[in-house]
Amino acid sequence: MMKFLSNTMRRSHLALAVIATGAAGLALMTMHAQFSGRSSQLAGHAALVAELGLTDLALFTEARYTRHPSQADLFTPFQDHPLSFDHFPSGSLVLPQRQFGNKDLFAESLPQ
Amino acid sequence: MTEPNNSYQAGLLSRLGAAKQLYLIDFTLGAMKRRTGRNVMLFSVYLAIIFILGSVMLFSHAIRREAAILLENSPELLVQKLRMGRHELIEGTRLEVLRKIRGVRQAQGRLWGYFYDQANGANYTLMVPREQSKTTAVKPGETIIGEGVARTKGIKQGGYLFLLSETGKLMKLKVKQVFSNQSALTNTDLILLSEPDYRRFFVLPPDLYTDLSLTIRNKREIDKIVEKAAKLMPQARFITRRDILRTYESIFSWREGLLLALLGGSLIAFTILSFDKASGMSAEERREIGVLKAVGWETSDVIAMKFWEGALVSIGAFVFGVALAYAHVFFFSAGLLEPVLKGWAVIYPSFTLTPSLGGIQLATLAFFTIIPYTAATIIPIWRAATTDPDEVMR
Amino acid sequence: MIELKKVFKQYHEGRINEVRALVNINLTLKKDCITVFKGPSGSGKTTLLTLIGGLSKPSSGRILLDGEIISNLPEKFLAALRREHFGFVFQRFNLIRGISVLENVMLPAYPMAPAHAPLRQKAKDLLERLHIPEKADMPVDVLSGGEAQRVAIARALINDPDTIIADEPTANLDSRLAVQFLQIIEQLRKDGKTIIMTSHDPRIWQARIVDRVIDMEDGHIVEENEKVANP
Amino acid sequence: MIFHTPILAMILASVITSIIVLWSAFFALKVVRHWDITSGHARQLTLEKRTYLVTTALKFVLALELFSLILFVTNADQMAPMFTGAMCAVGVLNVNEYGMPALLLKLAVFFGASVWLILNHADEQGRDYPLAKHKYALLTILAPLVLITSLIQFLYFYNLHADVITSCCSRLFVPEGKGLQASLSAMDPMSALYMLFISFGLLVLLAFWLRGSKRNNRFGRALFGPVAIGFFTVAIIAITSVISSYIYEQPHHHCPFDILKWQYGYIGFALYIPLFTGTAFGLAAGLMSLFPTPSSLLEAYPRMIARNITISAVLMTIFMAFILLAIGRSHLILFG
Repeated sequence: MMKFLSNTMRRSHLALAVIATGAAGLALMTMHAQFSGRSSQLAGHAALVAELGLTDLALFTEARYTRHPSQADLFTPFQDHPLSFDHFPSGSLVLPQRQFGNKDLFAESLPQ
Repeated sequence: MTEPNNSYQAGLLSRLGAAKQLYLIDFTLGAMKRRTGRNVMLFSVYLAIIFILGSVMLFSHAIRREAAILLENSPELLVQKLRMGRHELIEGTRLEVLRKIRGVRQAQGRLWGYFYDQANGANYTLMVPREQSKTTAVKPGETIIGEGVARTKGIKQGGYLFLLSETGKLMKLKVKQVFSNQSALTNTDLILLSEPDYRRFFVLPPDLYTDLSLTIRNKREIDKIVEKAAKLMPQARFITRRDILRTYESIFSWREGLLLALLGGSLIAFTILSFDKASGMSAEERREIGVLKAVGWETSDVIAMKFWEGALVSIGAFVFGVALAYAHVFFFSAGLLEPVLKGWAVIYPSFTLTPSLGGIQLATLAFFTIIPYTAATIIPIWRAATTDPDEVMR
Repeated sequence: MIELKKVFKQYHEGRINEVRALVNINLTLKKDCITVFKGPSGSGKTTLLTLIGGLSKPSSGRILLDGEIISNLPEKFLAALRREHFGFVFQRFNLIRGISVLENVMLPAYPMAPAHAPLRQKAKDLLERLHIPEKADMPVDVLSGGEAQRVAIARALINDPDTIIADEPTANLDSRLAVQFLQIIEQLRKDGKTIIMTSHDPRIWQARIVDRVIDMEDGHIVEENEKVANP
Repeated sequence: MIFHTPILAMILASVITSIIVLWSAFFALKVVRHWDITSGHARQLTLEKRTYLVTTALKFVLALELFSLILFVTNADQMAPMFTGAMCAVGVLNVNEYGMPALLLKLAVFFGASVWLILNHADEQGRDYPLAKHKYALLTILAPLVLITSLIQFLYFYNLHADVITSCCSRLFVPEGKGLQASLSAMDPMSALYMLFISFGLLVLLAFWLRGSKRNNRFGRALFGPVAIGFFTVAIIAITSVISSYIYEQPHHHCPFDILKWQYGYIGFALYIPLFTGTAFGLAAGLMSLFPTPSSLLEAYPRMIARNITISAVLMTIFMAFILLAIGRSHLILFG
């Protein structure tokens, strides 16, 4: 099949056809993303969050400050050991909550 | 000697025209067939890098977007009591103080906390649904659980959930409903209890709450209300919905940046690889370019031809790399990234993200992969293209 | 008509390995005739060919093509000039692997991007004229010495140049193929092409169809014998 | 500093661009000093060979700068929710004082690079690189511009902090305000529209007059450059003050960046691409006519300038067509 293709069809047409289909695939994906972005599934989930008043994603359930990063106070990671920033693997991926609400208890200690 | 046969107007059109580029691509693909081994290796490395980078970026962007949409419905203002810098339960009497502030539509206490299950080492979030909730209302002795709880405890709707309370007594709850996978991202480890059950389980006096949540009439007045409340309760901590959203925005962009910085190393290695591949010119290739120039190709034609070699590999790897990354993140819910995210947690939500792919992400991914690659090959391509035509006669 | 005036060519100028390839060449090559440069290897005849064909520039002196100086043209115009006026046949043929025989013949026309189908047909006709049409779509590795040269000749003719430049064309050919080569050259001369060749093969510079033989040694033109107009 | 991937991508791109342009500038200095077309000397040959590298590098830089400009604006637009008070790209650009200068410098680099490439294309037609000295002198000006742009863009990203209160369209594009944006929208819609059509008429008139006139009046052609820039500024003012209101169908929404969004059918691109390229060709024509006609391009050179002027005029006409389309399609009635 390839022998036939490369003889009659110019190589450049073949290559550009492959790239065109690829680009069409990308465009299709973008449309697919655009379309499913408005699916009802998300709306149902959002209604649940509103009803229960949930505040955080349940991604890292190892410890309080990784399960509810927006609620946990700045000290929680230190409670085990003053210097232990935190020792759970996901802690390396979660930036400690810097804003800590509007009143910065330790404004001067926060890195500017 | 006549002017070169293409007059100025035609010269411009044909020289820039697509027809010429097609011929150059014909030649490039033919010439590339000879060095398939090297090209296939470069293509697969390129594809792998775009796949990994693409997966990280698509996952992070999708989850950030989903978090923003979902948490847009989180409580407008939360009040937490702090003692010695630690989170403390708050008295219900504070509610009257807060209700007096102008602009506060409603204030109510919230009861939620954690429960460590010795049996499987999982952490569950126990919560009491608010009065106004209808679909999630729970009568005493009943419970609604997240899919993660059902999965780790192996119970289904209608079954019974047993929790060992601190007092040593076992609490038995009938599972009224299990939340579906669609909402796993926020409630996979959730266990809803009625208020009496919750207070009995944690032995809580009736008037203590975990924190207080306020609904505000006019969004723009939140800062004003927080100021007033702070005067009334100097020691409390106030978390607005904006804080929650900004927390997640910075968490995910920080993490994405961290992962990209880590991947930066592999990017640099890849650029060096492409630089080496492009400049590794065998004698045969050099002679071949000499032949092209001898039979009438200009230096700019040779540069264009060599450019097409890089472009075809780049575009091909980019298109298929992104397609694979898209499928990986949105159809296989980023399975490869799970160990990184899961860490030591027992419960990890089995969720499917709403697909999201925008022009900015594609452009950013291209900037990280195609741009360094092309930049790295400019000098080698030029050096190849300026071989002297008479070398072919030596 | 090509003129060379006081042309010098050195390689690696000013360095210890400086080589003076050509010294004070003054030469005029008329149209519609077959000229052969003969001489031992290293006599500069190949370098002279690269200068005439616009493949390289002289260190000093001037080269004119139909009265116009071409020796200081930017490379872009030199390439355009090569496309239009010269067809090259190299000693080792220099066909390109990876693309088919037909594509090798079409190659010199790529920069001008003519319509694809007529170009393919033109290349097929050329292969037909040189009696190797059946190998059009094959890779070049399958060609024998003689066939490879004929493909190289077809490639040199694709842009209808008025001059064919051949460097040691018969070096890798046996006598039967050399005779065939001379027949092709004679036919090209009848078609009005100017032929310029280098060779140290007596079968070439003693051939009756050759109009002019120029003897070279150590970068100089030694002596020249102009044949009386051949029959 | 916000650790945001598109930002990292743009910084990487600006680093690559700066390195390439810096190197090309050093080469340009060498050319300006040693360029002598007549000598067959080895150094002249290497210089000639190097010109190909510089041209290829700058074509790459121009393409990269164009994408970086688009990514800069669309990313700013997407980051709006992160800043209190920012509704669109303008708000994000005003988070610190480097935002707007970064955008304007990036525009300048885009124009500089495209003018250089048009000049280079003209030079390639000549038999003896007639414009070599001029185009490499221009390069030595372009290089510092690119470096400053990269620096300002980095400073802008570096000082980008999440919780900064910024002011956006509704407060900025209000005529009474101060600063660049305010003056942009200070023009009342009616006179902005008149200004637009008048300057367009002037541009097309000049183009026709120059095409028609047999005499090679260099002054007239040189004038076309400033006229193109003038039209560009008037067009941006018109888009900000009146055309955007038509597109958004709200009299108070003046943001010139939101029109790039898909909600408005990407009409922003349909407007900006012809406008930008048209201005680039106009500028190139103006600059080219400043240089004396090179001997080797005696009749080709004036023809090239004329051609650039025509292309510029045609592109501006396409731009105006889309302007009329935007006004026609909109249900907003601003006057009468």
